[in-house]
Amino acid sequence: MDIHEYQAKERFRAAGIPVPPGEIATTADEAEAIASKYGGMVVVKAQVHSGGRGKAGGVKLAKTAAEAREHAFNILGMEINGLTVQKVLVTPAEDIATEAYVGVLVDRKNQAATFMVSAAGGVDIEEVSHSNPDAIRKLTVDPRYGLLPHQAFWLANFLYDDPGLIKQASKVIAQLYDSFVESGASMAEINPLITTPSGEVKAIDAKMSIDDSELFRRPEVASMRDSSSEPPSETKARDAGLSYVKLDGNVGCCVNGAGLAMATMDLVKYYGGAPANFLDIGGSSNPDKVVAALEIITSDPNVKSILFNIFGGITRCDDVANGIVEATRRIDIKPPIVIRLTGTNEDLALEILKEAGFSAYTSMDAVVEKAVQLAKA
Amino acid sequence: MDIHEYQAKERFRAAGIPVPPGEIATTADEAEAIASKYGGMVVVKAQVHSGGRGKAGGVKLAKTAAEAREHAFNILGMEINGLTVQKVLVTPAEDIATEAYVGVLVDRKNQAATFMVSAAGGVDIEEVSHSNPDAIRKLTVDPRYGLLPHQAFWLANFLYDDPGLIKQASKVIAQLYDSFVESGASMAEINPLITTPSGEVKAIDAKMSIDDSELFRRPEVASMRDSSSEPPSETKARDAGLSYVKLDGNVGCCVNGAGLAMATMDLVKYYGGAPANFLDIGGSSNPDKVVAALEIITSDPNVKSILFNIFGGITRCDDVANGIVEATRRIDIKPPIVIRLTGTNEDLALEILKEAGFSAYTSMDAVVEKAVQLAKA
Amino acid sequence: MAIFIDSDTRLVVQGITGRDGSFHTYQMMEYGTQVVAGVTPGKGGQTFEGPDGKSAPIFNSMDEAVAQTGANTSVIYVPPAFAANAILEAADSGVSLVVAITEGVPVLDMARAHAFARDRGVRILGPNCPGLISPGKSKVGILPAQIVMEGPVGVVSRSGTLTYEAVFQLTSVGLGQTTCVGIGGDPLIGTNFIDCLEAFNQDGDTAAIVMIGEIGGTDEQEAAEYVREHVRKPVVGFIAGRTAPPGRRMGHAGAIISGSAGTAEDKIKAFEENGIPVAKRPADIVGLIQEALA
Amino acid sequence: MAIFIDSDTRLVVQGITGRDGSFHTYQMMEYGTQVVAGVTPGKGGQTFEGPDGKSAPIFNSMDEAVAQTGANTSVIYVPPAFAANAILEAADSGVSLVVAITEGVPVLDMARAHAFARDRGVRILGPNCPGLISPGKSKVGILPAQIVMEGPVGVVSRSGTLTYEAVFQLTSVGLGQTTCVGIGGDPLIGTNFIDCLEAFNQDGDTAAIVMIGEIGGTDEQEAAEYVREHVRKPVVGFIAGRTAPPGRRMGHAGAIISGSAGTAEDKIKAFEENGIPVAKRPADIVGLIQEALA
Repeated sequence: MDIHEYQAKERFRAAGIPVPPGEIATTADEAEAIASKYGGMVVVKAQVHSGGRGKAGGVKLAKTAAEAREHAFNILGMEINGLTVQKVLVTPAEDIATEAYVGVLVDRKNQAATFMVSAAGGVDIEEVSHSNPDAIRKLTVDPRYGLLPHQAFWLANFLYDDPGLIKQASKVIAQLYDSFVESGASMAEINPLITTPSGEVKAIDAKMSIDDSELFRRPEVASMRDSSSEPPSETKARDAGLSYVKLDGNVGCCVNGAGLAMATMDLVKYYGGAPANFLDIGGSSNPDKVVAALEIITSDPNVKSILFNIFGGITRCDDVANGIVEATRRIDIKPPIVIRLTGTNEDLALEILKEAGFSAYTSMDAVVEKAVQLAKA
Repeated sequence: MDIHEYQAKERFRAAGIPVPPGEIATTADEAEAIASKYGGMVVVKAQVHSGGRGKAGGVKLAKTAAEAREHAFNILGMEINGLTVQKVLVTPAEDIATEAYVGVLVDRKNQAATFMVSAAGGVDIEEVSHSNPDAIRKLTVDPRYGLLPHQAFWLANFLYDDPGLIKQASKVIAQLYDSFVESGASMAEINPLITTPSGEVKAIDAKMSIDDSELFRRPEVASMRDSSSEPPSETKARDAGLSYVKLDGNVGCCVNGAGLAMATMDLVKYYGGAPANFLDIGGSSNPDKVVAALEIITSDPNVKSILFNIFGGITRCDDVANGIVEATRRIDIKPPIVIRLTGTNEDLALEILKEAGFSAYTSMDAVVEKAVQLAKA
Repeated sequence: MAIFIDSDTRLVVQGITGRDGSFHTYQMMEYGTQVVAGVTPGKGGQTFEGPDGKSAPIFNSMDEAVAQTGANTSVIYVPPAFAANAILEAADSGVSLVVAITEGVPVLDMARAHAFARDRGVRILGPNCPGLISPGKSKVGILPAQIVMEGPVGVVSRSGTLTYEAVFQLTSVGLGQTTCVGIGGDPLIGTNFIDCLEAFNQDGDTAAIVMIGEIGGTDEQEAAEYVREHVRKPVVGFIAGRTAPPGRRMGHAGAIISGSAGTAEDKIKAFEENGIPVAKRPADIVGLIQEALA
Repeated sequence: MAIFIDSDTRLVVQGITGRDGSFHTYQMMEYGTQVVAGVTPGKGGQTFEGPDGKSAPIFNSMDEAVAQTGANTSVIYVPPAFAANAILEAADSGVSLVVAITEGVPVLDMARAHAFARDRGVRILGPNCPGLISPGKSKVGILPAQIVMEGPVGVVSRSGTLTYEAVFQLTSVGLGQTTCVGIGGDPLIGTNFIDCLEAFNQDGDTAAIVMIGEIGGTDEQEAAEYVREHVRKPVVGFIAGRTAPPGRRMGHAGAIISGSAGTAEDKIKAFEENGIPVAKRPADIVGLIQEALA
């Protein structure tokens, strides 16, 4: 789960990281009022779960409160990478002497949290790691010991020469790690970490992703979820316990298992179609889930055909068949449905489907080919 | 630093361990009032830093508040192992079904905290560990991981058969470890951990020693020090940065270094005398420390002679000599002082002492023999 | 022969009395897996009744289960909140392989658990994996037994049902398997492609290997290099997620394209550059294996 | 020869700019120890000026100090609040021996630091120890150089000044030392009697060993058994604290008789039962060594 910049900044502040003040506005009036309160220059920043906000015009400097109002007016409602800006953060502009990058994320290879720091801030760190790896210092945190003081120092020492700045940055790095762990994060980033002309180290941007598996035990973090910034269908899918990602195509896909779901999408494309979504109904085969899945898929007006690809293992095919029949009773489904079911209780499922007037396919290729064909019709 | 039972119970309660209520009384009236408030049977328990309180008559059951008053009256002011009881804990008596022992201490061999548990509670665990080691289950906590849930379960499983009791005890053991670590303890003990007839697990006695090196960063623990229960000379020594332990003999000893100080005491005995104290003036040779040391030694009326045994390394002999001269100016020292100084700045020191009328010895044996002889005179 | 599990596998099921645990224990017993014990704290002393009169004693702790039954492998079906602790307990109990089926274990818990297992030389498979099956010998986890058969192909995959699809197609043309391993879809897994490739490479009965990857991370890329450098048997590959958009998590916690890393294109390229033919469709895997074994 | 340090020892001093650190760095340089670097965070770039024109560059971190000077040993004079972190930093820097002089390091901090050093195969001496000296070769710590001389006796002790006393008496009769090691008076120390006995036993130049113990713990008892089983050189002993009362801490954090464990009587008995003659007075150590070498 991604959280907004202003939320990540709250987490960072709670860990002691020096973060400039800031308040959230949902209207231009509010933005103006906040800017007036701070006086001086402010920055108006779109709060959306997307990179590239600056390039998209979602981050603007304002010399006056009136100008802040104007920027907020323009930014609110703006679309950035398909996401509508609902909130802006208004924060005093800082004098910047230098910009650095400090981030920590879960690293697969080392099976642990890994820091990356670079004296070149405000950059795409991943790009730097390819183009100029020497510009980055990396450190894997041994989960048995946590981040040790000399390791934080070692990272900070890569960023600055001045002992005072190194000391401040060491502290920020240690606090970032604490915040990362306390938040159950999979990624936490300060980009840029600035120094001011007077020698202060401050985090002026903040980014954090939370490990979804942590949310059950961190209600204060879970409450930061902003469903307003995602398609309602994805909110509904999450509530129903489904993994769903909306895509641009017209072939609705309903599959059990993430790998098979992706492979099915790929096969749609292979046969010349375009998948309308990723949807994994998971291992359990509760008919209610199937109903919810069909409701979500059909809420997408682009969908022209719907395919089921179910490989029964834990999932019982008859449960899925019942779900499909149930859904067609409860909701009015316009696009044609084609079904491939195999595995556990396959025969029973085919019986149920036959009775309800559905014909079923035996191979994945056949069902996908048919669905693509129907979508084009 | 040892803390009292009632203080250890406060620490345990803060960690969530079920501990019956209790209040401290310093007078018989207070004890009666507390007992009245609880109603029913109470236990009146002497709060001193000593084992064997029960045997010494320092722990009494009272059926009525009047009886509690009587017990408190008898216990307050009582001497237990040379320590005067200044406070009693009044606590409701518990119905006891079983008694177990649960303790954790720093284990030299494994270089880590180690638990010991035994289903035989209320016992001297050290004795049990020799007489019946199979009655004890031990577990060393890996400092890299802390106490893991299955380890707490493994310990609790040794104490009880009932799943409910095992679950409660697992929790208590985990909480005891937390309290141990959070308190900077070197030892924490629940003896006995009882079960009640209704199936509750409770800690009805509590013992904790704090690592003195932790106190600087744990003011809330440091404030638990009860100087009223130790000889004033030891309080004074601690304030002056000296290690001092009062003993029963009459030869005052002032030495630099703990090992040499013990060896000096041993040598006093070897030559037929008895040391009045252990005193290590430490590595630094501040003359003020020497003055404080002499004030402390001479405050013991048993002392008949005083010996200095200084092996100068970091300690500068001239500093010690100046301290001795300074002390004889400031305070009226009755017992004769004999001095052995060797090592760093020895010659300078001998000069200073000679000028002040002291004669100095060159060997440890000579100075000890002389001091013993003087004490017998 | 086979890898990781075989007829000597003596299994203890952690969370045996739960809904999933009991269902799959029954299935594993039915397949012939030696399920020698179950563990559910507080239910020690009870007995799990399986098919055909088979049963397994239930213990309160792994410690007791291993001591009293000589179990050498554990499988974990406990809920996410307790799964990492169950893994630690298993790794501390004396078993040499811990198969963690549970999905949704916090990643930082797993970082600690993996370190703990490494310290003790214990292999973890998963978490969030379907387990593994050595046809005719032993099945540990949730893979459906009816789709496998004994034979010369080793299968390793990050996915569950996609693996079933591939295995089903192999079996349907008579290409049996030595072992099918699902390594799991989480970011931090205990056993990766390379571990399995190494084991298959050393396994005398494995003649060819199917490696099924997906978007996210660079495990497949590293595995591909490993294949070129060390594996002396044909390997064929498949990558799911060619149509997955960047930055979106596709069901599996680990299936996400972050920045430029972890795309299907990149992985396919790495496979091909290192001599691993890549199937365009799951159905093409069979043909590639047949070619390899021809 | 000698143990742990010799003329190849390249020392970095952590806390070199502090009161104790600077004083003893000067002393060590004077003795001839190769002090190649100092570390004080924030003072990197400065230079420590020693005697006879000797000097050492100061770095901000151990990492830099080791990388730029090839140091293989560190000695720690930093205050107790920071000492454990300094030990962790040293153990992580590439040196193989860390000598921790600081007294008053929290014991649970040390439990963690010892584990960290064990993980990395780094030897810690101390904390709360006087360090060690290999006469004529190198001195690391605070032992007074004027009392030692080169010779055949290895000395290992939990104490500081009591060691000086014993070494002084050895030297005064012409019995020189290979190495004198103060292992420290804390409950959790990195190098114990057995580690030193093992090293002395293997050291070609050491002909006899003096082992000086004190009350508290059972290290001496275990060392005595080790001597009987493994040490092929004469060992003589001394134990301080025959008159120490139980339950009271005698200066050193580790010098306390808890219950029946750790008494001087028990240790003396263990020495004697394992063939280690015990001196009644420090002055008797010399005679016992002379007998052993006769």
